[in-house]
Amino acid sequence: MYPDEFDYYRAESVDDALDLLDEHSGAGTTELLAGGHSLLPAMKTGLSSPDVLIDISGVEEMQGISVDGDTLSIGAMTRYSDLLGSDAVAEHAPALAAAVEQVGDVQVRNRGTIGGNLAHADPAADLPGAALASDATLVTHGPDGEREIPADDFFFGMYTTDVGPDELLTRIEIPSADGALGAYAKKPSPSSGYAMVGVAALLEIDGDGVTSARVGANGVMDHGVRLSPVEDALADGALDDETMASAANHAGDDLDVDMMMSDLQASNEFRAQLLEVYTERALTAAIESGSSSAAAD
Amino acid sequence: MAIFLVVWRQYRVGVSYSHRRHSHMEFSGTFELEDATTEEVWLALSDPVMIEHALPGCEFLVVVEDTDPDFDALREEHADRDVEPTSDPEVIAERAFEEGNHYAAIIGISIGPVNPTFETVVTIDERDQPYMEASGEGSAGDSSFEMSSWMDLDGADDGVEVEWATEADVFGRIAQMGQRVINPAANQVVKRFFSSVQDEIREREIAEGSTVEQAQSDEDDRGIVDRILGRSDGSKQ
Amino acid sequence: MTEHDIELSVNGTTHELTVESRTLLVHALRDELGYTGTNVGCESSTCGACTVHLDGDAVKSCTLLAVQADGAEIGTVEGLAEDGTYAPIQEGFQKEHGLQCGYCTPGMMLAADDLLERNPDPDEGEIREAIEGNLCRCTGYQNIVNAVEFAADEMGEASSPEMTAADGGGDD
Amino acid sequence: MGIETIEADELDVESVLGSAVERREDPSLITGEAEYTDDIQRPNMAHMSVLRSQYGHATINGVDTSDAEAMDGVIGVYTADDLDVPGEIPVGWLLDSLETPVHPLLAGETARYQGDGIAVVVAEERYIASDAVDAIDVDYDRRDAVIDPKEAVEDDAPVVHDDLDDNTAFDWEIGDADETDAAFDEAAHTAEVDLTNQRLIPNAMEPRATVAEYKPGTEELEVHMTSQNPHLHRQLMSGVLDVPEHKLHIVAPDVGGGFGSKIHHYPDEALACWCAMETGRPVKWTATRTETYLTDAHGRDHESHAELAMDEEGIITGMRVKTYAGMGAYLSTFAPAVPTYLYGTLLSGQYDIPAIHCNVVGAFTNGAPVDAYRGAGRPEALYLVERIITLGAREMGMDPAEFRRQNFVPSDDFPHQTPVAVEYDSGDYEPALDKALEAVGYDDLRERQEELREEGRYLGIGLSSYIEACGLAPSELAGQLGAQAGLWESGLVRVHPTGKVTAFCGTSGHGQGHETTYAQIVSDELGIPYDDIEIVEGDTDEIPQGMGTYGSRSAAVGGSALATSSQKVVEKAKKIAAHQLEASEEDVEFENGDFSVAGAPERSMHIQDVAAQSYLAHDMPDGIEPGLEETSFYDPDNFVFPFGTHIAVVEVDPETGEIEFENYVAVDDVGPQINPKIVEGQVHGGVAQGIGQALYEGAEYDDNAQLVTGSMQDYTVPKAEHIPTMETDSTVTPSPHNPLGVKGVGEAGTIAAPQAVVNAVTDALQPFGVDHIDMPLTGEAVWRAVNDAPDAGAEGGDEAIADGSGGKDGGEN
Repeated sequence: MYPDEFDYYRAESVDDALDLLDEHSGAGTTELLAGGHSLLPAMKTGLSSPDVLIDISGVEEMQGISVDGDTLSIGAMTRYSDLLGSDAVAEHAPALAAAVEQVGDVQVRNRGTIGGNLAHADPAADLPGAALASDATLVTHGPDGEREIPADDFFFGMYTTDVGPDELLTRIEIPSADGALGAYAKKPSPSSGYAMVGVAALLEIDGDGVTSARVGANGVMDHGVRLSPVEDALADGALDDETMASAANHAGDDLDVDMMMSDLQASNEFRAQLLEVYTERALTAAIESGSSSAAAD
Repeated sequence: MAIFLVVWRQYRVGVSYSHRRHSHMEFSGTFELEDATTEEVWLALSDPVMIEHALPGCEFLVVVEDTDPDFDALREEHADRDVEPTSDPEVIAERAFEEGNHYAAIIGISIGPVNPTFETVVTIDERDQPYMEASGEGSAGDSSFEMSSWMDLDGADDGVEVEWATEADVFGRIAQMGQRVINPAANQVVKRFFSSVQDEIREREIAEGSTVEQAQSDEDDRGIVDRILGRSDGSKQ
Repeated sequence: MTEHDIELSVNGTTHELTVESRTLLVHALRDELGYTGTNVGCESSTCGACTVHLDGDAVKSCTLLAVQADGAEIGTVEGLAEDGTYAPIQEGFQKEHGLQCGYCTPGMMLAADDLLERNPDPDEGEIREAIEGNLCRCTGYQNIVNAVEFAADEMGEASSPEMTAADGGGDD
Repeated sequence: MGIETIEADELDVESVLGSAVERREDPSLITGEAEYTDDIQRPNMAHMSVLRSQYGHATINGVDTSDAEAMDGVIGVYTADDLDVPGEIPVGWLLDSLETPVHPLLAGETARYQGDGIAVVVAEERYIASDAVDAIDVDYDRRDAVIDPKEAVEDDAPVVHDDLDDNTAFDWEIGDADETDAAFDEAAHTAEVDLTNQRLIPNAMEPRATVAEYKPGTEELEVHMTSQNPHLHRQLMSGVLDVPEHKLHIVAPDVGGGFGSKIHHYPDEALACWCAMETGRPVKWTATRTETYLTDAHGRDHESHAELAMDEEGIITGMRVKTYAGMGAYLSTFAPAVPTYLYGTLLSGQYDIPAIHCNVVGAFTNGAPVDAYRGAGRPEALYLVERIITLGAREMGMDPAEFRRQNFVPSDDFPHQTPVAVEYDSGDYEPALDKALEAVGYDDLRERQEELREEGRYLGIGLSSYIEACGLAPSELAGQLGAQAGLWESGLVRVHPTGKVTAFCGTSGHGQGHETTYAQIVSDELGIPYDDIEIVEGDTDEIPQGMGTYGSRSAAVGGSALATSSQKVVEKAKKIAAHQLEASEEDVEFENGDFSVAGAPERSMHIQDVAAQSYLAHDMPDGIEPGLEETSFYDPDNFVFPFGTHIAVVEVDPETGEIEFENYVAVDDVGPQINPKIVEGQVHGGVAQGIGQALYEGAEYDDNAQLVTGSMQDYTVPKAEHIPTMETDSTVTPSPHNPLGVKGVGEAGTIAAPQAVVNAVTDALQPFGVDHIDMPLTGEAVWRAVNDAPDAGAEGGDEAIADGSGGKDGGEN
C-alpha cells in the first residue's frame, strides 16, 4: 500500500521544528518524523494519514552523545547504530546499550532513533524499560523552553507520553552507571520482532552484593513499567543466581494480570509467566556481564 | 454537594484465551460511587451531553431520526457545539436518552499516529431503571466497529455499584493491520470513558437530593424524574 | 501535497528528480529511475527485499521517503559488480547456491555487505542475526549463510597480505 | 559444508548428469538484471488497484464510485455491473458430489470473504489508483460468517452461498469402510488423535502481478504475469475473458517463488486483462503484501480425527480417518483434488496397512480459497500418518523407530498396492531410516534424553518417515479422478544448424533452476556440451503446449519430456549419420555425441555435424525430412513416490515453551539426482517451510472472518534465526517408469518436516503426559500444553514448572 498525500517539511533546528509545529497546529494532524520506522509503516498500511510531516531527523543539535561529569547526554535523533558504536553508552548506560542491541533489525537500527522510540512509546518497544532502569531524564523543548521529565513520569499509556503537542523530545540524560551491571532480556515476537516481554536491569554493586537495583519492563503493560518489588527484593542482596531467581519471582507482584497486554502473539497470562522468566534472565545476564567484563579486564 | 468516592473495584478486559478472539473484545467492570443513590447516578447517566463529554474524542452526540444519518450535515450543524453537562433535571429531561432512540456521534480515536474518526450511531435498546442496554456501530474509512453494552446500577448501603459490560467487534483495515494495538487501544478508550463518567458524576451537584425531588411536577403524568429515570409508569420504584 | 526537487546519487551516478512528499525511496528508484533490481516484498518493513545502502548503511528503501534521501549516496544491487567482476558477496551467492527465485537476493546481499563492512569475519550466529530483517522463502537460509561465509573468506583473502603483516607481530 | 558446486566449464558430457554445476539462472538474479513482472514498464501504462471487502461476509447494497471517478489521474472505476465478459472463474478438478457455486471476477451482491474484489480502479499511477480505491463508498450489510470447516457444515452455520442448501462442498471417501471397521473391532490396541492442520499462507516473496496489453489491430492480448503455468492460465483465461486461445499470449517472466500460489487462476489477473481491453491502455496490477495475504490461495485447513488399530505385537491392522477440509469461499483451480486424491491416497505412508478408510467433507467457509500450497494434500496426509504412528508406538510402549521399521512396506514388495488406490512404484525404506538414525546418533541420544530428564531438561527426538506422490501426471488416471486437464508435459528439442540447441519445455520454473537441470539432461542425452544448450520456458508463444510447474513434476515429467524428445532427435540423427557414414543404422553406435560405426571407430560423426547436414539437406536418407528437432508429449504411467526419513532433535523449555533445535537430519530418496546442489537447496527450503508450519505459521481469522494475521508483522514467515542448520543425505531408488528414473524433490521437505518437529516436541514432553499439541507450537501453546497436561501435577505441576524444577522425575516414567 501507499501513503496518503501529505506535506513534508524538514526542520533545520529545534526552534525551526517548534515553529513548524506551531504553524501547523490548526487543522489536520501533524506528525514528527524521526527514523520513521513506526510512522511510515503505519502510513503505508493506511492506518495513519497525517496531513503534515515535520522531519526532525536531521536537526544537528538533537544529534550526538556526550558525557558531562556524571551525566551521559544523548541527542534524541541519535540513531541506534550510533549508540551501539559508542563506548560512552556502553560504559555509562549498560542497560540501555544492551536494549539497543535488540531493537528491530540492522536496517531499523541504521535509521531509527532513541528519541523516536521513546516519544512514540510503543508498549512493545525495547527502550522504555531501559530508560526506566537507567533512571533517564527526558528533556523536551516547547514554546516555554525546556522541561525535564524523569522516565518514571514520562510514559502515560500506549503511545502516550508527557510530551505535549507543541513540544518535542530533544535529549535524553542518563546518570552515569559506570561500574554498575546492566542487561536486557527480551522475548521477541517471531513475526514483528517487538518485545512480547523485555526486561532491563541495572544493578549497582559493591563487591559481591547488590546495593541497589532498577528494573524496567516493556511489552507487558500498555507502557513501560518499573518492577519495584523486584528492585526491593534485590537491594542489599547477594550477587548470585539464587538471589536473582527469587527476586524475579516478584516481577508481577504490582501488576494486574488482567490489564497486561494480550494479543495474537501472547495472552496476558503467558506474558505474566514470561515476565518472571525474562526478569530472571535479565538479572543473571547482568551478573554475567560483570564476570565477562571482569575477565576482559 | 456530595462527594463521591470512586472505587475501582474491578475492571476486566477480554482476556480469556481463545485463538479466535482477536478483533472481538469483551470488557466489563464494576465501580462504586459512595454517598450516592441509584436515582442520582441514573439521572447523571441519562444525559447525552454528559456521555458526550466523557467519551474521549467525541465531537458531538445528538439524537437522530434513523440509523443512517447524514454525517456531513450533522458535522456542519454541530461544528461549534458548546453544550455543557448539567445537573438540572429539567434540562436533562429535555434531552435524556430514550429507549428506541438513535444517537449519532463523531468520535476521533487517537492511538499514537493512528487517528481514525468514527461516524457512529448508537441505539438505546432498553432503558428501564436501573438497567440500560445500547448497541451501535461506527465506521471510519474502510474500518468499522460494532458494539453492544449494558449497564446495571445496584444500590449498596451507602452508595451505588455500577456494573457494566461492552462487547465490540472491529472490521476492515484496523482489524487486519492494527492487531497489535486494537485491544490496548480499545481498553484505553473504555478506561478513559468510565473514569470520565465518574469524574463527570462527581462534579455534579445533583446529589443535593432536594434538586431531584423538587423537580417532581406536571405535564407528563409519569413525572419528570420518572421520565428521566426511564421508569415506565413508576412501577419500578 | 508538496513536491520536492531532489538529487540522488545512485551507484555513483547523480540523478535529479521531482517527487511527491509521499513517494517512497523504493518507488523513486524503481519507477522513476529504473533501478528495478531493488524489489518490494511487503509494506510492513519486514521482508527486507527493498534493502539498499544509504550513505553506506543498509536501510529498507520502502520505509524511507525519497525526499528524506535527498543528497544521499544510494547503493543498489546494480552497483555491486565492478567492471563486470562480481563482488565477493555475489560470488558467494552463486557458488553456494544462496538463491533460488532470487527475489530476496538483492536485499539479502546488501544487508550481508553491511555486516561484512562492520564485521569481516562473522560466525554463523552473527550472520543469521544480521539478516533477520531479510526474509527468504526458498532457501531455508542455510546456503545464504554459506554464501556470506564464502564472501567473508574471499574478502579476508583479498586483504590477507595486510592481515598477515599485522598479525605477524602478534602473540601467536 | 554442503555440496560443492562446480563451474559450467568444468563439465563434460560424460558426467554432466549428476553434477552440482552452478546455476545459470544466477547471473541475472544477482546483478539486478532479472525482470520480474512489476519491473516491466510499457509506454502509456496505467495501474490497476482492487477494492476488497471490508467484511468476511456481507451483502452489498450499493457501490458509490463517484468520488473515485472524479479524482485527477483516474481513468476508470468498474464494478461487477460493468464487466461484459463471461467472468466466471472455473474449477479445474471435479468430484462426484462436488458443488460448484459461481465464482465471479468481482463480487456483485455478496462478498463471501475479505479478498473478494468489489471494484477496480485504473489510474495513471499506482499511488493514485490506491487513493481512488480508498474513495469508493460501499454500502454493506454485514452477515454472520463461518471460518472453521467443521462448524461450517453444522446445521446452524451461516451459509456462504445462498444458492446452496448448506456449506458442504463435497463428501468424499476412499478405502473400505467395512474392512476397516472390522480391523478396529478385532484390534488389540488402538491409538487416536484429534488434530488440526492449520491454514497457511504461501508467502512467495514476490507478490502476484500482471502487466496486460491489448493490441486492437491484431486483437491480441499479451499478458506478463506471475505464473507457474502460463499455458494453463492461457486456457482458463480464454474462457473467462472470451478471448480465443490463439490470441492470448501469456509470458511468465522471472517469477519470485510460487509454492503453489501462482498455479491458480485468480480474478485479479483476468481483471487486469479486462481493464487493458476496456481502457486500451497497458495495465499493470501488483498485489500489495496485504492483498497477497487476503487473496493468494491458502494451504491446508484440515480438522481431523485419526485412529490406528494394532494387534498384540503392534502390527498395524487398520487406520480410520475423518477429515473436515476448509475450501474457503470459492473453489480454487485445483482445490477439490487437494484434500481428496492428493491426501487420502497417501494415508498408507511407508506402512503396510491392510485396511484404511478415510472420509473427507469439504466445507465452504468465509476464508480465502484453499488450494495447493507446497505439498498440497500430502503434508496433511503425512502429518496425520506420522502423528498417529508415533502415538501408536507410544501406545505399544515401543521405540518409535522400531515401531516404524516393523510396519514398513518390505523392500521386496514393490510395486506395492495400498488400500487407498495408489501403487507405489519403488521403495526401500529401512536404509533411509537407518541413515537418519545413524546421523543423529539415535541410541546415544536416547540415553542422553534420560540423563537430561534427571536434570529437569527436556530433549525430544522426532521421526518422520514420509512418502510423497509426485510428478503430477498420468493424464488418463487424473482424468478418471476428476482433473479437467491432462497432466502430460511437452518438450521440444531443436538442434540448430550450428549444433547449438534450444530446448523448450511446458513447465515454468520460478526458482527451481530448470534452465540448469534441463540443460544437464539434454546435454547428457544428446552428448552436446552443456554450454551449447539453451532452455526456454514460460512463454506460450514460444512453447507449443505445457502444463506447468507444481507437484514436484518438472524433473519427472518435464525432464522426461525433454529426455524423450532428445532421444527422438538422436534417433533421427542416427538415420542421417548412418546414411552419411554409409553404414546401416543398426551398425551405428551413439555415445557422448558421437555416432560411430561399430568396429570402425574412425568412421564417426558428431551429432552437431549431423545437425548441420540435416539442415543442408543435400544428402539425406530416403523419407527423412530436413532439420533436426523433435517434440514429445510425455505422459507417464504412474506417479513417482519419493520417500525418506527426517529426524528433528529439540530441547524444550517447559517454563516458556521455547524450542531449540539441536539437530535436524533429512535423508531423502528422490531417485537419481540431476544436480545434487539444487536437490539439497530444495530440501533446505522445503524443510524451512515445514518448520515454519510446525512452529510459527498460521492464518487466523476471527469469528467474523476477518483475517487477523494480515501482514508480515502478524503472520510469521520464518527468519534466518528460526531455522536450524540441516544435515542432508540421500539414498537412491530409481523410479522404474520414467526414462531418467527421477522422482521429484520440490515438496519433500515440506511434507516431511512438520511431524518431525511435532513428534520431537511431544517426545520431549512425554514425562508431562503431553501426547499432542496442535501446530503452530508457539511458546504459549507449548507452555499451556505442559500446564494442562494430565501429568503436569505429577511431574511438578504449575508451581514446580514456574520455579524451574518442573518434571525432574520425568525420566522415571
